[in-house]
Amino acid sequence: MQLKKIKGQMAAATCALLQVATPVANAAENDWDVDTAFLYYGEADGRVQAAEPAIYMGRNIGDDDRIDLRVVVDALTGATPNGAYAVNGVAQTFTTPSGESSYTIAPGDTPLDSTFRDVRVALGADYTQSLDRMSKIIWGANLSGEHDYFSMGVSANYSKDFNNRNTTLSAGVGYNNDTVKPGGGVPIEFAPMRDQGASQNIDGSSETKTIIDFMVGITQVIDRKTMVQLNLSLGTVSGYQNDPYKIVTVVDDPVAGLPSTAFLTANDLPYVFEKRPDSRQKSSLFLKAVHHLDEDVINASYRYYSDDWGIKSHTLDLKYRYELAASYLQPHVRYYSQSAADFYRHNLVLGTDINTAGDVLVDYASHDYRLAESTTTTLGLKYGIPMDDNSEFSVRGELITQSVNDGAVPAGQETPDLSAIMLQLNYSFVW
Amino acid sequence: MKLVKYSFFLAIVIFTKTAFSAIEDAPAIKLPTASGQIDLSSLKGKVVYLDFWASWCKPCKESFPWVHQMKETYKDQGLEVLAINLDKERKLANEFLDGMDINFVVAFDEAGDTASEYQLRGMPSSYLIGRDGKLYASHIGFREKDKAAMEQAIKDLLSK
Amino acid sequence: MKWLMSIFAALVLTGCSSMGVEPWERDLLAKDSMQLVPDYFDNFYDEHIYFSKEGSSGGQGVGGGGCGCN
Amino acid sequence: MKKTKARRLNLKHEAGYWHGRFMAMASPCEVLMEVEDKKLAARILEAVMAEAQRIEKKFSRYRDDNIIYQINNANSAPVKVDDETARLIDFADQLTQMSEGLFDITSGVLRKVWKFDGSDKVPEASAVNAVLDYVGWSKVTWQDQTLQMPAGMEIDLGGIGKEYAVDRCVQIARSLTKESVLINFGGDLATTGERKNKACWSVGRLITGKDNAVGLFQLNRGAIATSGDAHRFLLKDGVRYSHVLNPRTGWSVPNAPHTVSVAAPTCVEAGMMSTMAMLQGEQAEEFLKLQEVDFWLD
Repeated sequence: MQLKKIKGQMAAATCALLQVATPVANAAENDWDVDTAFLYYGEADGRVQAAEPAIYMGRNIGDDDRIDLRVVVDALTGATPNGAYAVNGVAQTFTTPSGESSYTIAPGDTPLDSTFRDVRVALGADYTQSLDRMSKIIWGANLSGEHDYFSMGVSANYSKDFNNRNTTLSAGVGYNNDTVKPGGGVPIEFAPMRDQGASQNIDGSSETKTIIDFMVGITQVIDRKTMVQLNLSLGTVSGYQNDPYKIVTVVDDPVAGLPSTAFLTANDLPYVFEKRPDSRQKSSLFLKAVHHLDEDVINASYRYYSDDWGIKSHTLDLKYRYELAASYLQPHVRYYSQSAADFYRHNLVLGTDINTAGDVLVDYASHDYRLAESTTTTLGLKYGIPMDDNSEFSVRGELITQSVNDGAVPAGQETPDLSAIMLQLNYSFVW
Repeated sequence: MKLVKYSFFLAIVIFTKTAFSAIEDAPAIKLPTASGQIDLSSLKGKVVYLDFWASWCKPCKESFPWVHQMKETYKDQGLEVLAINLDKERKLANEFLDGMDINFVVAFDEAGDTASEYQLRGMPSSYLIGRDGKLYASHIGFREKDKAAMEQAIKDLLSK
Repeated sequence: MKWLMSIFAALVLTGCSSMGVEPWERDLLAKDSMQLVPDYFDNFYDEHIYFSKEGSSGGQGVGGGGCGCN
Repeated sequence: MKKTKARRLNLKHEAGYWHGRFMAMASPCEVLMEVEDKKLAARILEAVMAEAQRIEKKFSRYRDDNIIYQINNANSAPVKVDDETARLIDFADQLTQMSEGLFDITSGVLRKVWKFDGSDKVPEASAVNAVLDYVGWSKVTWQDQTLQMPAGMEIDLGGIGKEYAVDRCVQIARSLTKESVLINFGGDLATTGERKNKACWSVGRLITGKDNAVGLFQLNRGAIATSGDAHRFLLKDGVRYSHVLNPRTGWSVPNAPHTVSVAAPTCVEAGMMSTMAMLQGEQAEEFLKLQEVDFWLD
């Protein structure tokens, strides 16, 4: 055989052989989106401290369905107001929920119950079921438990896209069933707190409430840079809604506001357990807009809330995402203000609101600061670094200040301001 | 005018599922590519798979290997693929394409004019144009489960 | 509540179909930062904290799970 | 029911790159990836592994569930093959023409009489001639993606398969990363492109039976393939019979080099060039010089 040069022919033949397509990344990549976070929440003056690690995972299933899972652990310590208020010149003694011990608050200090300490674990799962190209249902379930509280709920949210996906209408319903099992038992409403060691006014060990929520919403794309959302929600809560650990002070004289010395027998303390209505109708209107500037993004929302307990509130929330070269800064402002619940009472006056036999003459009463007229202001800043491989690290700090307007109350008995910080670390990635 | 447009799409939706017959002429396309210009009319005589995509659209990305494969499999039978990029900035499209192994022509339509001509209703959108330059089928989105039907449509039109 | 409902209905019925963008103009809307809830846990923690410190809650959606928070 | 557990990848980080290993096509396979991200490296390795296994499964002549088995057991019936198989057969067809019949995918049946076990069992001429009736690409009808072959003949794409797999995997790796990836399937290797900072992949050239690398290639692009196997021969009356068989005569090619390595843009070209060189016997070196390729021969 003659030797001949075949290099060119070989290259051409090889080219024909190898020009084949490379069907690599075939199916939609079904990776998990993972978001891990850690929150430290700390209130000033030795009040509540919380550490909350959390993990979220979500992935697509097939073409259109999706599953999202969430686990949050919430570890709490610290002290929380028991419902009584500070009084000048008088030390106040209270019995702990278990009834087995007592604690004394110095004159002029706000009564805090420091016996609470809790770990809460919450699980959540959502399944997004797509019905067709334009509509889907998100089925949700959640479960949470702590030593004195257990909650489980389910929800369904239907949404449908219209006019080239520029409009989305949604409707949702949620059902929740909560059980509270207070340490030491369920205190009898309006019954006095009793001395340590005495038999406490307890009736049963647990109570439940159910919550049903309805929501309708619309999301509308306004233009290439703007999208708005409007939600309307209605909620009904029925069942036990008292805070079993909160009491109301009984006074002889509203002008002085000192705990009564003439109240009932020797074993009774001048405080009665609070009582709230066993039904609550809530409604809210929620508006949100996101707007893209040249680089930055504004995310603003407003909520109006009202319920038949007499609470009306306004919430404004504004985030501004300021893009840096390879990261972003996001200042956050939130302002909240609410009116008091109709039955929010600074105290109950002996002879007017409650008689010497212990019969309470008003329907409901609570001195829980969360039912008072109040404002909450939050200032925060977040710094985030998105990375090339779809991961992102961010850190967020927020400063929360809450102040309660007690109205006309004797000097020194005002609810103190609450200030707290939030520090949050976040790392999200695709797995 | 509105009625005409509407009937145009109605027909397409129906015909995707039944026998093939031409609807109307495919709107003209004259767009820049990385190396020059492409004119749809120059592809007459071939079956054209027209693919509208953008770098920010996830299913578009997922469709690329499949489109690549279709071209490879059916080019000998006369399939041509024209992928029209609808990014507002060509830089974004180029970043997306960088390092990708593609065997089809990518044209750039920053203004989206051809997209309006073709009355896109979703991203990605694809159209099948016959050898006669007429529009035969359209498809919105890209899903695993649609692949087989889309390939069948290509095959049917090639053998028509 | 009734007036809210009627505002809502009016918003749904009017105008919406004339607003919006073409499918190929969603480049900015597709960004993570342009989602209604761009930061999952920021939102989650906020809701959780304010739920336990304020007299009102909810509005963004249904479900979520209660707690005996103080 | 057998449940397969998620495979654990053999993936290690070495000086500036990820190094993945697996076994396929009866060879140790390696993938070197100059990427940062371990997940990306794992994805590339998995894709390469899957492709190697796919090709092995599809073209191995040791299986009874693939196209090669169908063809070899068609008993003279025509067999229509898929596109990929057709491209490989087309390629083999062209090689046969280029080599004037020295390269022939039907030559595998000669192994029935030639067993290269290091012994002196050189077959009888009559036995070789008997088998030779079943060798010869010219006896095969190949058109319209359909192959028709007399009963008793067999084809074997093994001579192209490994190099083809390397090049396919290079394409896959390129579609997954811009960074340089080196694919090495049992000594046939190729890169996807140049490394960072003009660095080269250092590739040791191992001769079977010797412990140390006899040469070090500095590969910055393209491919290198090696033919030959120092272990496979027969020795009789002082004559060494190499395992390279001439399909026209049915006899071992005299004075074929032990091994030939060739560098080329693709692994297929490199591999076919070295195979062709082996088939030239003592003219191997001359042949390679004529092709103006880089080569190593001993």
